[in-house]
Amino acid sequence: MSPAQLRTNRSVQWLLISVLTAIPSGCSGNTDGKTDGRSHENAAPTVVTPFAGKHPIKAVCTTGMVADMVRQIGGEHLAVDQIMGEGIDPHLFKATPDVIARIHHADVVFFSGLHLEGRLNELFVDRIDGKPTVPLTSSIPEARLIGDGGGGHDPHVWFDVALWSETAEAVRKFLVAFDPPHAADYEARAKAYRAELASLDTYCREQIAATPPTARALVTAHDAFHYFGRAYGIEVKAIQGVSTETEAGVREINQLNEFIVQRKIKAVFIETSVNPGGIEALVEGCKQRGHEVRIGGELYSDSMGKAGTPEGTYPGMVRHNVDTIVKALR
Amino acid sequence: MSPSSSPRRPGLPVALVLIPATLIAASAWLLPSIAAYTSALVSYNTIVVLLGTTLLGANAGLIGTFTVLRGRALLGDVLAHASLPGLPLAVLILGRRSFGAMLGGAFIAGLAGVFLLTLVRRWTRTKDDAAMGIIRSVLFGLGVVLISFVQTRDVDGGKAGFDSYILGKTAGMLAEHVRLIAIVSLASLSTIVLLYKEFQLTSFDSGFARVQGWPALVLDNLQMGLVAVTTVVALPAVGAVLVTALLILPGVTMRFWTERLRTLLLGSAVLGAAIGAIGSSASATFSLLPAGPVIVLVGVAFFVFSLLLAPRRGLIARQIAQQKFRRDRRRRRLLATLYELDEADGGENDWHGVDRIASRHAWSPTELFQVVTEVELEDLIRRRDIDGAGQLCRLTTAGTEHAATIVRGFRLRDALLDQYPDQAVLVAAWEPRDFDENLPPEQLASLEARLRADGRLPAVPPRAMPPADGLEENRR
Amino acid sequence: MSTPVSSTTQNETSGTSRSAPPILDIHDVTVAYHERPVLWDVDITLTEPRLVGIIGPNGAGKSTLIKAVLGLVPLAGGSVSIFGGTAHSQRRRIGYVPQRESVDWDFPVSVLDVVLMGTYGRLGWFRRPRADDVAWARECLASVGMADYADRQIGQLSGGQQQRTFLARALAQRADIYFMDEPMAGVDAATERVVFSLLQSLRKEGKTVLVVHHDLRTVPQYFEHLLMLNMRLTAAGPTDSTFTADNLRKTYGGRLDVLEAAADALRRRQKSD
Amino acid sequence: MNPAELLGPDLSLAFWPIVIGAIVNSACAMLGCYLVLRRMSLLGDAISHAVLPGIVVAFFFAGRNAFGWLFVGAMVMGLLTTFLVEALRQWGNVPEDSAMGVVFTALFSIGVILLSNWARDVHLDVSCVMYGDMDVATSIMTRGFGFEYPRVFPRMAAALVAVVVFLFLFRKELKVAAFDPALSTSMGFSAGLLHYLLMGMTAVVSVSAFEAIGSVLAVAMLIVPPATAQLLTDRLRTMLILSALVGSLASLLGYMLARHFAVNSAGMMATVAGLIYAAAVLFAPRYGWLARTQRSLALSLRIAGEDVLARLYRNEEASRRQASGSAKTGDAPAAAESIPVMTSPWIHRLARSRLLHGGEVRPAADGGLALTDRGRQTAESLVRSHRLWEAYLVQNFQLPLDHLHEPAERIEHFIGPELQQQLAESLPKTVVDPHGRKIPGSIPTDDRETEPAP
Repeated sequence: MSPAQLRTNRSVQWLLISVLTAIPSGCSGNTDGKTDGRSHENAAPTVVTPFAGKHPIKAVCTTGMVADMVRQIGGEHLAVDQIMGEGIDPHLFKATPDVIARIHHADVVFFSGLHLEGRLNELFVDRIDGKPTVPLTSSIPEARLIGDGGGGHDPHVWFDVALWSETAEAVRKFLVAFDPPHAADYEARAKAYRAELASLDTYCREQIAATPPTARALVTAHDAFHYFGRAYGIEVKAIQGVSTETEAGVREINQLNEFIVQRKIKAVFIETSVNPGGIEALVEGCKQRGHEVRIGGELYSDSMGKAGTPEGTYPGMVRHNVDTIVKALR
Repeated sequence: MSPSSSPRRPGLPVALVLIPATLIAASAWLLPSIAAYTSALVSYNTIVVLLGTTLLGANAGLIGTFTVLRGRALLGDVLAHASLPGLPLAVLILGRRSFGAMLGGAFIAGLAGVFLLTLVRRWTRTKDDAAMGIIRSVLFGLGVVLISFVQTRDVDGGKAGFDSYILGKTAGMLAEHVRLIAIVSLASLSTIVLLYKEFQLTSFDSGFARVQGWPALVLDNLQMGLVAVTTVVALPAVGAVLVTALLILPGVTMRFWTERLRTLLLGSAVLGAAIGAIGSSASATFSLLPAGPVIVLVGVAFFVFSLLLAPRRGLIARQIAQQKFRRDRRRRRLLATLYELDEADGGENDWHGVDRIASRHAWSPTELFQVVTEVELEDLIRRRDIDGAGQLCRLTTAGTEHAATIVRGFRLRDALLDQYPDQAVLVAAWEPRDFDENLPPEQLASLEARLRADGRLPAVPPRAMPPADGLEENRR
Repeated sequence: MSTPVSSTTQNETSGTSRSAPPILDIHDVTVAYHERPVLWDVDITLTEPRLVGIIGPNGAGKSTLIKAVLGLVPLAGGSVSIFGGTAHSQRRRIGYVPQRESVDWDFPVSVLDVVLMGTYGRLGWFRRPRADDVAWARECLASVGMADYADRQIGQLSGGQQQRTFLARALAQRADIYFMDEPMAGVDAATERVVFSLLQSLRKEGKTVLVVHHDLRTVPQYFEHLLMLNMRLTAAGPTDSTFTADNLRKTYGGRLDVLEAAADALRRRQKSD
Repeated sequence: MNPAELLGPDLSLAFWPIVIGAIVNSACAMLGCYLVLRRMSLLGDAISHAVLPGIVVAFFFAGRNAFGWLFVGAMVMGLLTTFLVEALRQWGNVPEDSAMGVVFTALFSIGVILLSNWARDVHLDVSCVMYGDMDVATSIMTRGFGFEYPRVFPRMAAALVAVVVFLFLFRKELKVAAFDPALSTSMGFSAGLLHYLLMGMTAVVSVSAFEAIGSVLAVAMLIVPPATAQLLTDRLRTMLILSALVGSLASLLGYMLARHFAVNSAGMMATVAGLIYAAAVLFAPRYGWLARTQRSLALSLRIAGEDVLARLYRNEEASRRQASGSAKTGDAPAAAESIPVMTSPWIHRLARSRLLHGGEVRPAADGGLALTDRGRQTAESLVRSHRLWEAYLVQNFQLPLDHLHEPAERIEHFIGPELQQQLAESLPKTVVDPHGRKIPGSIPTDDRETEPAP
């Protein structure tokens, strides 16, 4: 390899490297070229072509909460197919070919939005085959969302029942436009379900209010209950951040111990679908300081209970969570 | 570095190591009382994490040393990934998610990984690192498949987040974890103390070991088994990354400081414990410092410190040694040249131009200045500036004697190489006075006779043996 | 094509009764790596202690033969018996000097540690070397002229010194039969002299030593018995009758350089006796 | 128009995952060959951990959906990892795997600390942001140049092209650098630069592969196909091609199985790659376990058969001699002992039936066997080799008579016609073997393929 040849090779080398680095940064997740006139990433489709296929409409829903909402409003006109079953954490959901097939063949996809479903979110937002996809959280005014100090919104909206009932509006509006013949049905069912959620909201507010104010604090492993705390006036503390990669320091555990012992909080809580992540350590820590705190029970955070059980429905799940918390903290 | 092997009373080293270790491990059971006693100063959780990471650090440091020496440093990471399929399998078999079952599943999958690794090493030509890579990625892939399979089955107690479920967070360590780690630490410590010579031999020269009748493969598997046990037990407590780090960092770091396996093992255990202790206490004092990662970074800090500053094997020490070697060579060259110039002028000392010498040896001005000042300080030469540019220098009487021995050494070496060319390897690194010590007397006499015959043997007074050159230590 | 040759000349066997098992009996040994035969039908029997040189061109299977005898390499056929038993059963009486490249010389052990490894065979499980083992190891080190290097890390030694360390380790094994894989390859003259004198003293103590050797010039001077190997045993027997130009040609084929070296060795031998 | 539609409704969904899988797998598999050869197989694993800090930093400066920046952040970390590992290896002479371990645990820990400090309340799930999932990534479609294709397709195709061009352009230098870095430096180009280029390329391709198919599969593809190819060939060029083939096969089989069992396809592809490796271990043509046992079985069968033929020939010869009154007892009956491979009774029964089937023997009146003409011809050439070899031994090695038979018995199976020819030429005038028996003169046109003399 004579030096001359080496030089040419070297120039080729730099050409190669630059080509390779240029490619990735070129195309990022853009939303242009969408057919349904979506303004920004989490917006609902504004241009909806009425459904012409055979009823019931095949509707794919991601999480249990979304599926429950769509079932309540869609009724028998929709065949709901829930891809994230009971106890599955949307962040760590492992897609499979048949899930993709179900999404592909569905007439409409309802998903929670605000990046709760991870990469699937991109799949729904960037669809180009004309099939409508409806992010439920699109109907919630941005002002009422928590977060976006730069890192995006907290997607766990369903912990605030009033806020979550707003999403019924997104479903209703879409279904009325998508399936005009049954518009009246959808209007009626939406109104009834929102009423039920309103009464559920007051129920939660009353129950939480009944707990002793000093001990009114919800301590969990993951920081997913902000909406719950804000909605029902209960202080929310967590050991580590939202994402499973974050990790707590020993000092945070000690501070939480201090908090629990001083405020005499009687119970801390673990979540069904995620790693206990240090909650047991808190219990042991407090016990050593003479303060008996116990695990108040398992809360449903990112997923609902087993289908067919009361906790398998959204109201059932919320009621379970509230009752567990109130019973443990009283 | 370590004192020469002291008379070996077998009992002493074993006792020295086992007794304190049992005390530390026993403390895992005394946790409640310790906490009660010290709860005023430090919180219970801090003590748990402190004790847990110290024990784990010591244990991982100890067995990690062998994996580092055997070129299997990433075995911990490989086994951590290989144990993933054990989790969903345990839940599938049991029907519900239970922590104990998952730990058992992970353990069996880890051991299966070790078994497959030995199989691949024995029956195929795939090298160790590729074999580990295959086990890691195929078993991890299988784990992901099983997890996505379990997702569709109705298993109560939640089904997702397996991979995060087994990967514990150090700050959330429980007394139960510490007890588990203590048991494993004691087991591996006593294995290594008992089988020290067996592990030393099989790691160093497995062919020789097999000829002596030792089951090299069994001992090898035992070593890997210890790593598997430690990894799987530590996973729920601290997670895969911290285990991998604690298996590698102490061993690699201590390797900079010692040349003895015994000191290396002891040092790695102590360093591992120290890393764990410092890391967890740092996480306890400063805010938002996750325990696991902090411990890793403390370990890395030790590593970087040793990489740079360790004597002899450290980067800087080696640079200094090289510089010193080059400087000494220049010093000897200068004295020898001055001596030979005097010899050419009929033997008495007179002034010689410094630049001529420099150009003869192609030294840069700074190198020249450095060596001339150094030699002048040793009162071996005198320097005089002449009004024009340049300087003259002359050997002092002490300088002449010193130079004589150096030149004699050079010439003896040249004579020796003429007669026995194949001696070159050994003789190349000899210092001038080595010829007197190491050469058989009759050979020395014949060489001197030959030099005296053509008048090139410098007259060296017996007492003027030059101070031992600094390079005694690493003479190759 | 095996030519079973007993090293004892005809008259010797008639003298001693054949009660004692042969020191080394290699019968029909065949070794193949991935279908490439490396050793084919080698038959060697040693009944008397001998200083045996194993010579042959590169790739002739010299060190494979030793590894096969010691059980480090699987046999495709044939059998080996040392002092009548298997290599494993006789392991206490077998000394082994492997090739230098087979070891990582950056391993954190001192010269004394390496020599001590020779005593591990007799120590058995768990027991640590005791004071007398250390003394014996130091004695072995002294006999190879490495006494004052005992505490030095093995990476800091020259090639010759490393070889002497391996030699001292084999001595420490207190064996009756030694297998040495090119102990004199790439070492300085002083080390070669030490190795040779060691072989002589071992032979005087009635030990058997098999040495893989490559330098034909020193063959007649060093060894009393020869095995000439080129995938099969081309010749075997006392050096005087075996180290012939004809055998060498058969073993090394037509390669000139080797024959030159052999020729001048022959000339030197004729000059001396 | 989406090319997948051509396959019809149900297969259309399978088209892109398999195609993209094949593309990315082969890119990683080909690069992986050099990693495996340079004993740095676990570099992919190290990079998959080390990219975390890059992503966290990029995330906070560029926000969520500026995906390109997250990719650049990850790639910078990948390159930094390879550089640090190399630096530790050269200047700190730390062994490669320890260096990788130290570097990736350190970088990952820095990532977690940053994440835990900045991102306590932010919803950034690294595992889904960076490590894409095969099934999802390949179904995010976009439209361009008139037809629809997954968004990752152009990037992955470019990566594959870059890898192929790079490996082709530097095939000589890479080959030398992989096997003998010292030699390559002496040949005028610095192995160091090439090594960094290779590592840099690996970092870039693996990071882009993480995003497309997830780190699980990418890391597997950097190791398993190359290791499989290494079992099947010794030449680097074929190893590269085979490795890419194994990668693509894993993609195809893996996806089909994943579809069938409704499991994650990336994980299944990695598992299938493992199974292909296991299959290679068992069935590889040269080094495979099965091939070895099969070959030694065939060898012993042939030898047993030829021994039978030789014995029959000698019996005929003896009976002919008795008839002509000059019986000679020298030729001891051929011992059944054959080359020490697999000698057992069922081998002989099998061999005998093969001979019968092959028409070289026919059942004789007394229940035994008798030579057919073809059998006699083979036997004759066999005995000829035997006796020629014995003559050769006597001429060259002055061996006592009783030492001749056994070695010749073994060698006869391996003497092909040319060697027989040479033997005959080297023994011009001998027509009778050392035992005085006639060497069958005619050199049959032997159909046995030439057997390499041992």
